Amino acid sequence: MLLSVEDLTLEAGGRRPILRDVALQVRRGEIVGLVGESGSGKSTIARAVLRLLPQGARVSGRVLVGGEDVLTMDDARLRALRASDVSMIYQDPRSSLNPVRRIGDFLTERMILTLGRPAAEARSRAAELLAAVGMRDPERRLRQYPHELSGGMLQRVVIAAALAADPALILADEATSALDVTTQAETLALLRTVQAERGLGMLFITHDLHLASAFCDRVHVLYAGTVVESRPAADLFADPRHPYTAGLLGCTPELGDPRPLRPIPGRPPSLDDLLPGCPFSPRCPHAEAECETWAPRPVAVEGGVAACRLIPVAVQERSPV
Amino acid sequence: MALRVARKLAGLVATLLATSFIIFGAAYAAPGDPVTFLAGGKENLTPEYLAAVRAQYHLDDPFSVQYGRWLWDALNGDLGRSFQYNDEVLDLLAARLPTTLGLVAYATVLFVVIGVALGVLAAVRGGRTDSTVVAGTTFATSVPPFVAATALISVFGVQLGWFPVAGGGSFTHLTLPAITLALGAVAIISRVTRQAMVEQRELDHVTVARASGLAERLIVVRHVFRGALGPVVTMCGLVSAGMLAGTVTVETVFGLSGIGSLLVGAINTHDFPVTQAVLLLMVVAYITVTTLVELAQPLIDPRARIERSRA
Amino acid sequence: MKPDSPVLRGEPDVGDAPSGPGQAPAPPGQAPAFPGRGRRRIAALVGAGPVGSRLASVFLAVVVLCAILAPLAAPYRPDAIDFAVSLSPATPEHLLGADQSGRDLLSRVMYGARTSLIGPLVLLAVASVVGVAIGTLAAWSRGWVDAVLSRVTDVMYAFPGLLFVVLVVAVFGNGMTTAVLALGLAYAPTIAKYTRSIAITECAKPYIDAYRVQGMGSLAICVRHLIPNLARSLVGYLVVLFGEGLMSLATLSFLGFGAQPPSSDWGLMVKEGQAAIVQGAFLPVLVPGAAIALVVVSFNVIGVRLADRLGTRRL
Amino acid sequence: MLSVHNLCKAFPGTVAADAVSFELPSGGSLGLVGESGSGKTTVARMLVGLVRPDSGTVTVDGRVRDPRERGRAARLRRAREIQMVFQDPYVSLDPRLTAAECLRAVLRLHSKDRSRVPVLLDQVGLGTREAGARPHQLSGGQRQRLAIARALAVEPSVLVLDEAVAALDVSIQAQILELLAQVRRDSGVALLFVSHDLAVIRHLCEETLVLHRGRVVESGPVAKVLAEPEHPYTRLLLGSVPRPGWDPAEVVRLRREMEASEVF
Repeated sequence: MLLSVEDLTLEAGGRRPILRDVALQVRRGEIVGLVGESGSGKSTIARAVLRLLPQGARVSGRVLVGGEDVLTMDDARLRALRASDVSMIYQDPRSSLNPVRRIGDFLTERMILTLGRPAAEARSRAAELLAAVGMRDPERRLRQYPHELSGGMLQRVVIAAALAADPALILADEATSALDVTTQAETLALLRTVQAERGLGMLFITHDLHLASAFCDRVHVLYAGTVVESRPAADLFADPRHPYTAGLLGCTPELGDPRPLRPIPGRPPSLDDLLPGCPFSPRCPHAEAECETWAPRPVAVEGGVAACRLIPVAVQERSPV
Repeated sequence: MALRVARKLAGLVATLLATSFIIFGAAYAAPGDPVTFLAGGKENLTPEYLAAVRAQYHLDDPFSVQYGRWLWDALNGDLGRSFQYNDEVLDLLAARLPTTLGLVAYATVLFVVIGVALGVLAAVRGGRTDSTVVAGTTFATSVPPFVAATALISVFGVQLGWFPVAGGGSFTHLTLPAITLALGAVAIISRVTRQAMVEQRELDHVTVARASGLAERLIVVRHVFRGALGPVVTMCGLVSAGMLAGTVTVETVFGLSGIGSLLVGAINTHDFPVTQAVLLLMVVAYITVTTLVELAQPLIDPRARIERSRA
Repeated sequence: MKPDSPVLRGEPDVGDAPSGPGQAPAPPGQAPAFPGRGRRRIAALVGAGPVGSRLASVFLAVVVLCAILAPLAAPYRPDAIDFAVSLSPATPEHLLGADQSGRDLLSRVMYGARTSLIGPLVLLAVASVVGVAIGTLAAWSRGWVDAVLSRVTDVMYAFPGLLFVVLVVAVFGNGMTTAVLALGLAYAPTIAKYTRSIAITECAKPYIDAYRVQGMGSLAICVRHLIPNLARSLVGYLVVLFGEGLMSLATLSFLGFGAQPPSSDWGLMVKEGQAAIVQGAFLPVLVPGAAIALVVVSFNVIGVRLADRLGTRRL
Repeated sequence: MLSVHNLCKAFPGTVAADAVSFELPSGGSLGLVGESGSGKTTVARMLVGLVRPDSGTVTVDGRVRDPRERGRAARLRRAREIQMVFQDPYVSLDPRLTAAECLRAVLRLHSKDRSRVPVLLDQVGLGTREAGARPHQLSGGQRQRLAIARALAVEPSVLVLDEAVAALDVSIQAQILELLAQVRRDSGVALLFVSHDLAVIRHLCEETLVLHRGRVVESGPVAKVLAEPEHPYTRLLLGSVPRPGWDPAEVVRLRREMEASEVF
């Protein structure tokens, strides 16, 4: 198992935890999607994998990368992990690069300064990487500044940098959301190519359920810091089991014949909304009184788990306490 | 690039012309006849004597002619004669400039080194160090130079006797004035440095660098401080440019004979040629320094290169 | 004391803060706070924290009261000469001592608060009316109006610090009125520049566009909506400028260009007290000097606090 | 009836609109699709008069909109012709005004009955609790509702929505889309919906217009354009929308196809 997040709970000031008992796994060669609306905590999970935690955060649970717990390792090991095992790709490529440094500096910085490679070798490797992500004239690109490149180009540079240290795991945090649709598709094609060629594990974070189900092998749906459903992408899309997943699909417009949208009432909960029971119960069309006190826990469904009290299997399995 | 510099220079010349016009026009518009000052308040001034003085100083010409002549002479290095000292203004300036320049240079070194160091320290260390620096600089900006100067004189000059109280020329003579001059500047620079670094630290690309395993020390040097360099250099330039005007107070308090004290004296004795010359000199110096700083910006921030050429 | 691990410091992410479609910016009021309780305690003591600014407000209130009530509360007339107590140290009769002429320093400082506070007030009133008008006009019209106004402000800027005032004083003669008005004009470009920069940011926000789309006239948008929305930032800035203005006026008086004897303006008091230092008497300088410094510190502390609260930046 | 004829606008270095023409019947709905740099926002801003076109005309109900026509009456009349809802509800509302004050200001400006405030709020699904709230106390969806109410207060003939749901969460986006459809049914206002999202346009609009680098490359009924796209760019755009079994590599091929077609 490449990445294994176990019972990750993270609190930082708000009335409810940012993450509650999150569990997810990423295997080698697998793309795992993480879908949620704003405030669901999806970016926090990715950052937790690199131990980039919000200030004053209280964390429990484990985040294992290659079997080692990121949350407890010493600083030197953590730096080594960040430098060579895990790479992150962020939403906005323009703010990911230092505007006053050249593309070449950005690409070689990690190789020279943290991995200790000779400068010349790092530079030729950087050029190779740029060529690998489909950029023409890499030598010239190395000398350019970020503002001289378009957003799509920059995201390619960021992907090249992510590959610089031959990582095993890539965290893509809304990596294509800031791009135009056509650029997004091309960037995704590139991501999938490099992922498949190198057998990388990838945690793909997005707010777009359609995108996740089209691009990922498995998808976790996150709501208010809780994983509400976790299934293979195709299953999730064809037959959502959690009311929130169904709601998301029901309210997303599609290209085909227009069907009436069924908006989810209310709004995504903020960190100050106290949610003692199932977090989705206030917006759930099927909610019953008991849902408001039922602490969500994963219930086995076809191909994965869903955290809903009303799933029939769950009702049967529940022990009469 | 060349076009940018040319345009910049044109703007510079325009600003200089405008300021020289104000400086000259102000003296011209001053109430009272300069002749009475020129004549030194003598009794029983004969009309012939007044006419002679007028002719000598070309006071009967129209304003534009007077301004044109003054400007032309100034460009040729002739700043006129002082009413008060009856010397060439240029000689007066030449004699006093070294003191002032020494003072400004001394103070600049002090405030750049100490100010940047304090700012970096506050931003990097945080906690107690930070709050101490912030509190100290808040206080330092609140003490007017003449009060600070008086305090320094009474403590280090009179009480401890470490430094000479008045007079000028030597390095030790300049120490207390330079400290006074640098005090407020240190506060400004350290604040700007701290603020810029704190802002840079919040930027995404710093997190990206951190997430790529770069050591914290390298992040501070390569990203945080490098990013903060632009505002810091700009501010250092502006402050040191403004410092020439600050010498007016400091030189007066410490009794240094530089161009600042020359200006105060000239104003109090209605010595217009000297007033005009010193003001012009200060404005020229200010504009030159600020322009240099602005031209240096693209070297620090590559984005400025295209933004400027578009503008 | 071990500082917070750098890794854990300064991550602004609460929830999924930085994202595009479907994501909301963090609500205002969640300014990134600095970690460390020690820092906050010290900051509170020395001035950056709320306790400091409260202390500063109380102090300023006392100073203003002193200025208003000076004729009732001051133990002596400010110009009552008594050579018998020349350079007296602090005594029960003269709580803060007396100057060379034996004038009571406490009384002089209390009376001096009047000129020293009203001066900057008038100055700022002049400067902010001119500056805000010019700055808003430049930001609103852009184009050649902006270019011309910016050039004019640049020229004014080229007279650094006090030079413009010095020039005006050189022309129109010494005196508090001249100094205040001249300094007011000298500050106008600074305020104009600041107003312009924040007004440009504000004008770029679509709610201003929305008013235009609704058919509202430019003047109405500027006066009724744009400037009120700038007010918060401007006030914080003006509070700090008040301190600076007070210092500049005191400096002018000190140089002999501002208030003239027998005024008990604080700057003038320092000038007159200077000679006493050589005789070993510090009170004539210390009292007005400290008064200036404390008042200015108070304004700065409040200004910094306001700026922190409103999230505005100084230029 | 909105009629746009030959709108052109060039900015230094780019052409934002190149002879853009279209018509929107009263009570109709038109979707303007394009990516960043396609000029769709510029077109929207030219319609409401925030950007002055280099050439071309905008006509509403037979009357040409002339931004040079000054004076209060002309301004207000233009406002009643076309209103606009902006992309980001976090900055498109005056932070100083409560929801009710915001609407009252518009009604006063247009000398309309101020007692309509609760009606307008109700129309967009806001209650009395929200009426007294300032923008920062409202959620993103509520702000966008208020922005819509503000535009409707003027009772315009045409409502331009510039990426009006792009900044919202998916579940909120659906609510706003439903609201817009309902508003159109109830008030008969024509909608011009500017978006990068084909699916949203498919849902809300009858007609569509595809913009690419300032040019209209394709137009027609939404269902037809999406089902049988003729221009290679429309095909590329359609191919880029993620769906089950989608292969992003296909998009690269479509892009090449489009670039090839552009050569000729």
